[in-house]
Amino acid sequence: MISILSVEIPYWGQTTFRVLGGLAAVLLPAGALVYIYLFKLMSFVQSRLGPMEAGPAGSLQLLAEVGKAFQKEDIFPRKADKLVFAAAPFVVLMSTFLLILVVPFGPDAWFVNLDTGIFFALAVSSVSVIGILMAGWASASKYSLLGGLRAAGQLIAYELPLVLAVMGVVIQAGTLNMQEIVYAQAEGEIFGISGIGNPFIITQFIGFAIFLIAMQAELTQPPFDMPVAESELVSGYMTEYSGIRFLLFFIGEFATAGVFSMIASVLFLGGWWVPGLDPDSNLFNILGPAVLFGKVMLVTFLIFWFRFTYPRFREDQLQKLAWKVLIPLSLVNIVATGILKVVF
Amino acid sequence: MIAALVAQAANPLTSSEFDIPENIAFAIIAGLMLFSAIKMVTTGNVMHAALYLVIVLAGVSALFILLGSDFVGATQIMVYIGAIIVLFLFGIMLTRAQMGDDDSVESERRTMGAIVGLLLMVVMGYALVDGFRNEELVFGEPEQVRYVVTEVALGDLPTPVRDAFDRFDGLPDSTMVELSEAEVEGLPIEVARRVPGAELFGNNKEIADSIFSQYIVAFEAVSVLLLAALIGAVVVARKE
Amino acid sequence: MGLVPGMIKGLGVTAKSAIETIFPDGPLKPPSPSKGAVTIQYPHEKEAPAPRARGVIALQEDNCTACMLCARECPDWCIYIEGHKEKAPPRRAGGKPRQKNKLDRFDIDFALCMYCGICVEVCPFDALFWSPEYEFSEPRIADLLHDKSRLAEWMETVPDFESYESGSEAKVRKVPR
Amino acid sequence: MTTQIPDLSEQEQLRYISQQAADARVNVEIETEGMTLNLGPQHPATHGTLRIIAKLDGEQVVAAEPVMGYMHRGYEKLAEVRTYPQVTTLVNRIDWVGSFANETPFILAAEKLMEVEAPPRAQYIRTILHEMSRIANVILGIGDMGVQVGAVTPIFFAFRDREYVLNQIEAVTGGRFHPNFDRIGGLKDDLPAGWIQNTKNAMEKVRDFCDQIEELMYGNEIFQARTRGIGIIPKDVGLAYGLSGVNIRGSGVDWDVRRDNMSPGLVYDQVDWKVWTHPDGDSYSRMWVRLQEVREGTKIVDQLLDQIPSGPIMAKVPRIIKVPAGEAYVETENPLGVMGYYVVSKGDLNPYRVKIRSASFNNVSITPWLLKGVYVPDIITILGSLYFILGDIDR
Repeated sequence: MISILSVEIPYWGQTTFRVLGGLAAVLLPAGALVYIYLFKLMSFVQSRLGPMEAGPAGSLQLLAEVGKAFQKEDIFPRKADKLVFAAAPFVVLMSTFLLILVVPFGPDAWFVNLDTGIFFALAVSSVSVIGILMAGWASASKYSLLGGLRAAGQLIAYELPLVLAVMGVVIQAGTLNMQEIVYAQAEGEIFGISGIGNPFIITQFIGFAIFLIAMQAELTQPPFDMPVAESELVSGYMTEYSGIRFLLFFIGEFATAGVFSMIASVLFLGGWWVPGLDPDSNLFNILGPAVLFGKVMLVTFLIFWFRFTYPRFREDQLQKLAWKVLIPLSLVNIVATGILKVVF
Repeated sequence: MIAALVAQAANPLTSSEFDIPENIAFAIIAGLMLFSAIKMVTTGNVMHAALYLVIVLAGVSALFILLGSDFVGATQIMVYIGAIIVLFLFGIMLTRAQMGDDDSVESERRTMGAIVGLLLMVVMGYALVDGFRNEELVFGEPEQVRYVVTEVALGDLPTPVRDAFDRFDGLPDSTMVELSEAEVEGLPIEVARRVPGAELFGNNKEIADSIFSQYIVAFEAVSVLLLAALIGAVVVARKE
Repeated sequence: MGLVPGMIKGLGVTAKSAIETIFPDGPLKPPSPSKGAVTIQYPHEKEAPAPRARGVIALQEDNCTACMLCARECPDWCIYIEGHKEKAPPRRAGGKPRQKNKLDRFDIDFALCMYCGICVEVCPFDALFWSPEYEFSEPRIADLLHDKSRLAEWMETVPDFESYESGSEAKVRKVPR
Repeated sequence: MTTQIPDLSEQEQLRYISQQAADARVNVEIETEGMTLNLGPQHPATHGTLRIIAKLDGEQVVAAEPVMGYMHRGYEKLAEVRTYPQVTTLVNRIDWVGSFANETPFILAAEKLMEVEAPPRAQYIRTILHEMSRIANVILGIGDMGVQVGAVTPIFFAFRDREYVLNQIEAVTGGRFHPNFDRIGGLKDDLPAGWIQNTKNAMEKVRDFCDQIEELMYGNEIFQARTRGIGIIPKDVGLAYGLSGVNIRGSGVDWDVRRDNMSPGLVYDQVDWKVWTHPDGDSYSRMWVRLQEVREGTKIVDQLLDQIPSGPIMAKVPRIIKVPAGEAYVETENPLGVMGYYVVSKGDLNPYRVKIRSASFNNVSITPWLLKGVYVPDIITILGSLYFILGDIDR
């Protein structure tokens, strides 16, 4: 029984708190990075200001967009498979909400502390493929179908480097538990130098790079945005969606970016912990989420920087990159990590 | 001295209370699974059938997690939903992605299917009954409690624990042993660091140990079989 | 040329562009993206088009003699002119009363207009001018038909003719006001 | 700054082509279901209302057919019922991003029939504006190629820097897109004060853009992977389909109407410039030649601005223009390729018949040959690298 300020909370209360917390943990970072990066930074790169009218410096633009999407007609194509078509965005979003479950925000701040945390996260991240395939098939549109197929092929291909990149961290930390991984980084030491801990980005830099690239592909962000390529497939599997369902896809895309960045931060950047502070101190239950958010913004900055700099790959080039470069590289990384782990 | 002896972990089935939320969850999941399973075999649309299968498999995974074995649950999602069903859907979309019902799905061998299903149920039911023959589901105080013992120096252990280790002959230095309440009495329980959540779930080490010790031959045999299947698929697909 | 250089350079280009937009005065000064951006926040500030810009056609009614040249030369016939003759008082005392073409109707349908400027060019009496004013959109397409009073209003916004670049032999004309 | 890239040898070109054929054969064996994909008439990659019917096998194109005419506006016929001065206002809507260049060949054809020649100052300004519309047009094409391969930023850079050029065109002609500035026998008006210096500044901005885009886009390995060795047009095939402009120069044909067949009335022979070619014939080489042409264009403009002679801008022509009976064909090197007007006059106020040879129509007609065997994403990059304007196809 969990208690907050020595008040016992019944089961349904806990559940409500967790659901609300999950919503906040998914949507707030998503909104923040859509505004800061997609709206503003991208505009600055392109010598313009971006949204300026809604709220101070356009900061309420996203709310306005949500309001707009709610007003719009929810269009179903005539030949669409209604039920599947309607359910697809929710399946995609569901995978995001399942992902947030295992992310730790502080020593005692977490939703569920699974022993197999990172394994669970990688497993549920593949659920979104189902949603995308559903959307692609149910839309009864060739562009959607092609987009769905491409998405599925891409997500399957990049699941592997993603998992293999994580393996290095798991070997080094000796656990699958996300919380334990944070502790392993906080209490670890690099080549005998202790005190500052060991964020795994230092020892697992190749793993981090591979994870970042695979993550970019999992999120279908440029240069891996073939499934939604708007110049050829006209948004791919999202082509036929409008209004609130399109918004769900849109939110899902950036919420997943946020949550994946959280996982990347936990795995490679030390999660909620800051070097030099005692990881067991109660301070981190308050400070932790903010620290994690800061690290998430760092990782997503990279994602978005790539997004507005690079053109996209062709589907076969993308597969080649996964199978011929990333997977061998990550296998080498695993072997090297294993050897080093045994030696030291 | 025992470096760390980590906290109590209760198997949900043997936990002290009759857990109401858990039972409600089980009922919902089981109902959904039954419904989807029936729909899966009766629907005329291949795509829908595959999607109903997703619900069934997700339900299985949810049940595993409900039972506290999150590793198997996650594996279920990763392997079945993340890979196999995706390949199903992939294949369906590549070959026969038409909308609406498909008559060719309606099979005349339904009775045969039903018989096979029934047979399967009988066999599995028998195996289940046989496996747990005389065991009863215990509510209330359990006799055996699971403890997770880590970083144990065997010499420092008190006798009952060492006995327990002997039962599992030559286990590695970090494992899980089952001790009775009486055996635990005299143990110096020292929790080095609280591992949150360990009290709910905590058996992937057990699975890993059993895979790589007890079932290593079977495990490797299955891997070789899969490799053979993979090569076979490549050979069949390439006609040249 | 490995895999890295070209892609890293690209990142540099975008980063530099963003920094130039956020810090137009240099990286140590306070950021002011609204200065660094090339765009203009339109309803709040207006861009001034070139004086020659063809925004809307203004009519100097006194100069018009309803000669119909503009209406005839218009490639899509969007100018409607009606006029009648009337006697004007003589220029000198005791002279014969002059005959003058009085303009009844001078409409330009800006929904049809191609903004080619032929009417302005062919007008022999300096009655039509281009104004760079561009804010005359209407919710109803019929309201884009500007009658002669509306066209005359635009006269205020007509800028003076620019002087020419050196080496030109063209004479700078004057806008009658 | 110019990146020199190693050329593909002829052998490699051939290998690419035979590879495509082999790929197509292999896929037939596996027997996946064919699919017809309609790219367009409303599609982001077709710059308007071009429709491409692509028969697909998986993601590979088995056959592609462009369907034109969704935006036909009948300018050839309209021109027959318009007087000569009115025609210029119509024709600059053909290739709407490089509009001044559309007027030039028509006016030159009319001048040829009337046997008048514009004064030198008018000729210089005409050439400058012609070259500036090329720059404005091609910049957009380069940025648009960025969109086609999925990069979001180049198009914004292109729009940003094209604006400087358009502002200068507007300052002298009054119209950003539809200048209607060329007149038979000269120009409508002279340059406003300060224009020369402002234009030089704009050209500097364009050169900066070229450097920027070269680093951002051309140097990017993904861009090169998407365009190099893709959509190769061999020399003879390109010539057989009547390709012109950059598209044929990108295949190594050293042919530029500005240099080889310059019609009187333009002064390209007064400046020092170079015709860029590239032997590869793939998408990348076409885009590369485009970029070099923009650079070369800024050089031409700069030189011409320094050389503008003083004098009148209008030759002596009657107030009401009647073109004597006869036929004339004039072609110029327009941003998209060779554009020619065949004007038949019966001595009236109107031309009796105008035949417009627009570059994009021929450039697009190679697509059935070119798109065979490529992947769906390559359709887009190939179309982007051919760079056509729909108005230039459906006149």
